[in-house]
Amino acid sequence: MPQVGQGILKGMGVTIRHLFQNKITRQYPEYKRDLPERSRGMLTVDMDRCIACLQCMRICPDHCISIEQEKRDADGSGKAKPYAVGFVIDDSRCMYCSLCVEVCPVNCIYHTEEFEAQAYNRLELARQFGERPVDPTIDPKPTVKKKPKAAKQAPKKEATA
Amino acid sequence: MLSEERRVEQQSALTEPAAARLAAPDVRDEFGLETIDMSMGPQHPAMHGLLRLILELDGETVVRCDPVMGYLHRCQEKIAENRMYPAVIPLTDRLDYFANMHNEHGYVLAVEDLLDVEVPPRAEYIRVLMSELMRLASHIPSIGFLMLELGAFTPILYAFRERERIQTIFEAVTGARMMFHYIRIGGVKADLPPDIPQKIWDYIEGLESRFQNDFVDLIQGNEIFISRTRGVGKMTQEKAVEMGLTGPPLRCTGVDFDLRRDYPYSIYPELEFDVITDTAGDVEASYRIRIAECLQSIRLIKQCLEKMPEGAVMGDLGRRLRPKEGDGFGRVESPRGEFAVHIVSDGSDTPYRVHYRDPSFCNMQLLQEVVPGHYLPDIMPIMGLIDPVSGGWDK
Amino acid sequence: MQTVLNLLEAEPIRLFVSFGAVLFLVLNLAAILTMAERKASAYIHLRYGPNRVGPRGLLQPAADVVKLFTKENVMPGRSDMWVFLGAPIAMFIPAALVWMVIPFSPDAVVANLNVGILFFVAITSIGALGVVMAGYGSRSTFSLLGALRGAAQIISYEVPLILSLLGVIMLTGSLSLVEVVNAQGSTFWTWYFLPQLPMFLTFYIAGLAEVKRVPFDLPEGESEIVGGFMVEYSGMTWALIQAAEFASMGLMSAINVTLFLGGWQPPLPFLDFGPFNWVWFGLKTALIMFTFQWIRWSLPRLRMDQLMDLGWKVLVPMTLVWLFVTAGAMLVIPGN
Amino acid sequence: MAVTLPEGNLEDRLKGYLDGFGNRHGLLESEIVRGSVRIVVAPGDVQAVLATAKEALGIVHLSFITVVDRVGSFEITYELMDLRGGRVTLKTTIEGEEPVIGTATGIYPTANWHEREAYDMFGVAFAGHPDLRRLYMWQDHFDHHPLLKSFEITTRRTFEGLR
Repeated sequence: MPQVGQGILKGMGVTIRHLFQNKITRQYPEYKRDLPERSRGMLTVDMDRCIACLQCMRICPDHCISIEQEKRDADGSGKAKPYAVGFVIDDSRCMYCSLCVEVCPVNCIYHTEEFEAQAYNRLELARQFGERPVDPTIDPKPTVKKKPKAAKQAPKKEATA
Repeated sequence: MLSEERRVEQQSALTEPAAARLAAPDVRDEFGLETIDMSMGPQHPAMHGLLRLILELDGETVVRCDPVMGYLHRCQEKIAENRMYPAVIPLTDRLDYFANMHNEHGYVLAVEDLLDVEVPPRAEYIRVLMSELMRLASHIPSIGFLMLELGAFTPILYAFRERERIQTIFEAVTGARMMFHYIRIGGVKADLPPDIPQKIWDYIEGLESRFQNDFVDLIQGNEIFISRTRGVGKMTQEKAVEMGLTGPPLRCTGVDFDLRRDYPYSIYPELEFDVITDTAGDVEASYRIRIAECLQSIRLIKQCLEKMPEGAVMGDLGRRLRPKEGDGFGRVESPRGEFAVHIVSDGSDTPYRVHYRDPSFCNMQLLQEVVPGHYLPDIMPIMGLIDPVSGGWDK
Repeated sequence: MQTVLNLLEAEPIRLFVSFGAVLFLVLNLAAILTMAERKASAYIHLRYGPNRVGPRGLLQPAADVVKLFTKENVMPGRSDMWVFLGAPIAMFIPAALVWMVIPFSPDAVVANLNVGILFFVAITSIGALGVVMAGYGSRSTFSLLGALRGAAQIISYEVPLILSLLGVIMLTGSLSLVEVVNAQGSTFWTWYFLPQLPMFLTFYIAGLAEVKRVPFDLPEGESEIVGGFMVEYSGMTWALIQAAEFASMGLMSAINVTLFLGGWQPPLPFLDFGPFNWVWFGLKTALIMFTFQWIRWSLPRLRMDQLMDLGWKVLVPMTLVWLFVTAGAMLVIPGN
Repeated sequence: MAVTLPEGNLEDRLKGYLDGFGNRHGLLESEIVRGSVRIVVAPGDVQAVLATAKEALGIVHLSFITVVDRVGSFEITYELMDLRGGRVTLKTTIEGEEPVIGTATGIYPTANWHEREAYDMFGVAFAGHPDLRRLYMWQDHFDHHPLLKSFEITTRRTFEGLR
């Protein structure tokens, strides 16, 4: 019988001790923590370096990057090379997995420390980088899958999931 | 695709017992009293994620419990069929969002099983280090959730304070707080930052005493906690094995099974740790197991930090992954049990079929079996025993 | 000036004015206690709590009231409208009414009934009616279960609550709360919580159960029945239920103080503040209310069967035994 | 009461499993690859082989059931574990667009939800299953089985109505 209540009192001792401890809350909008070096924020593109290789567009699991490409002699070498006239990153779809950053051969797409994206319309979250805007609602061509045994006779079904 | 007539035929023929039960008239006892039907969830505030339980109550006693799932179903397996092998890893993060590292590890092990790639030892150590930190970050809040379900609000906030600190470490290492995308095919994304081992060490040193002060003292001897959990959700070893349980729900009945020891992967054979078992098989036992496993994780993290070799963290891979045809299996001990991945490859750069075996999904079958006969408030501690995660069972 | 005071002394006017004052106090108490609850919980959780409205967040209750007044009062379809809307009133009025007999200081008592304790017991029981009305009127399974639990719990815990009062009544020989306080004397060792310790603990626990606080908040039980009887309420009706809960919590603390902790009496004779002795009453009540909150943020919740076990198998026998002990002691020890 | 788990050398145990299956049933293929027994049987034999595994050989744990749509046929994989290092991969192939196979719930009760999931995602019917309802998808008004290869997903952007 003397043990009854001991555990409860011990637990209440824990809570009363915490009552007088220092608070650990950080008041967010006033106080901003230093982000670590590797922190993955919103993406940005250095269009001067982009060679329009479309690697990032292909690897992106969410198809959030759309690039409009055309052949143009941009550096004056007299040879027409691929050039990204339109480049859109749709932040409403991006999941910050950093695959595009790793795959880029010229390191022109990279993460910033910016992470507070907000808009009243999802279309506003699509950020344009090129000289010509790209429609973010049109899907970039998904990666073509080579199916060895692919035989699609069944009618097309609409995805719901 | 089944034809319409065939589907109807199947459903009527194969689900006869279920249909008969559903069509049965309301049963009244000798006083002419009916049972109450109640739908708990999916927007129930205390439910773990999006789960709906169709309950039949006789007063406060549960007569029937029928879980309905699919409210968070994203068809991850179908999406994975259309992604290249490396691009599936960030999606596995979204499966069991309290054990992201384990999901990545399991998937990566399955791909490496197909590829026969050599993983550098330093990368293996970092993987285990991160997995064990993740286990801490999952077990501590799950203790808090159990207390939240019993009506005590305070432990969950102490638990999330600890999780927050672990997440800060993860952020410095991987760049993200929850969706890490850190463990890669053939190694890990990047080496640890130079100051991180010391930070982890400092954190772990402080954690042991905080663990005793904040959780064990607050919860362990509490009479109300004991009376609410002892004997609740009681199951036998046979039942647990039959229902295919793994992880703490299996170990709390006394079955000595841990994938880290019995199906060794990564560098676990080189490390020392104990597999914790308990014989009671109730909610309190699972709580004790989680507490003890946290201490084992601390032990493993210390060993990893001490033994960590130098060297590269990424194996040699081709630019485009095209594994050979066949089956690849990967299984890891996630905080909830056995997380297994089965990949069927057809030789192209996307998987032909990916199947996830999630511990939350399999352990949840227990609900149908164990809940009937308990009181309504006991459902929540039993959920705390299983500790399912919505992203896990719904894939 | 004197005429005004004399006018206030005149009987019907005094009653109305003092009743208005008490009602004002009760409504404010609800707001203050909401704030105190949030701050206490935040500090236990290592948070700051509300700290945006006013200095250190002290104007938060005002903002809450404005919000609650402007919110739409949503009524579930096919609910029983009069029962649904009457329930908060049926819960609030008893809680506010009993404050009438609480002696704040020797003179500051609205109605010095000679059956004050009986009045308290009778009126608090009506609160169960409000719970049942709320649960029945909402037409929801969760509410109904909450109401059934609430009714069972409140009625069961009336028994140990009343039994634990009997010891005090026997020692005092009076049912008047003013008499009870006067009998306790102005030294803290003569207060009744020492000779009547088991009764005090029983009264405290049963009081917790009566006002539906953790660990006895089964009628609300937010982890299984999501708020129980008040799950369908919103806006001002919800605010009224909350006010009733906090008023009855304050009331239970005040009764605790009056019966066992010496009411307005100072703990030691030289701390007697004369007409300002209500400060002692306020301090003691605040202390008891804080322990209520402290318990709430430390303990999990009991289950229905365990709750009944505690009430009928532990508290009732304990009070009965102590009743006989008290009676025997009164026979043996002369002069009491 | 207590569940006994197998002991002893893993290699010997795997060989024992292989022989145990081979002596009792007609196996289409059988081999030991990377620490696991891999056997292929005809769809009609699956229940018998699973019963052998559970009762005669003491392999207590059914890890998962994977169905693979091979366009025209379905490949079903049962992954069994003895909880002490031994793994058995049991494979079978059902021809046809409307596959039916015997249920494993009588032998391994945990197969209940795995089979419901397979039924939901592929339309594979498990004869004798006690409660074969859809697990994830809607019970009514949804006649598709999403993981079939004939079910195409279109990665259409979800901006309709916003423009």
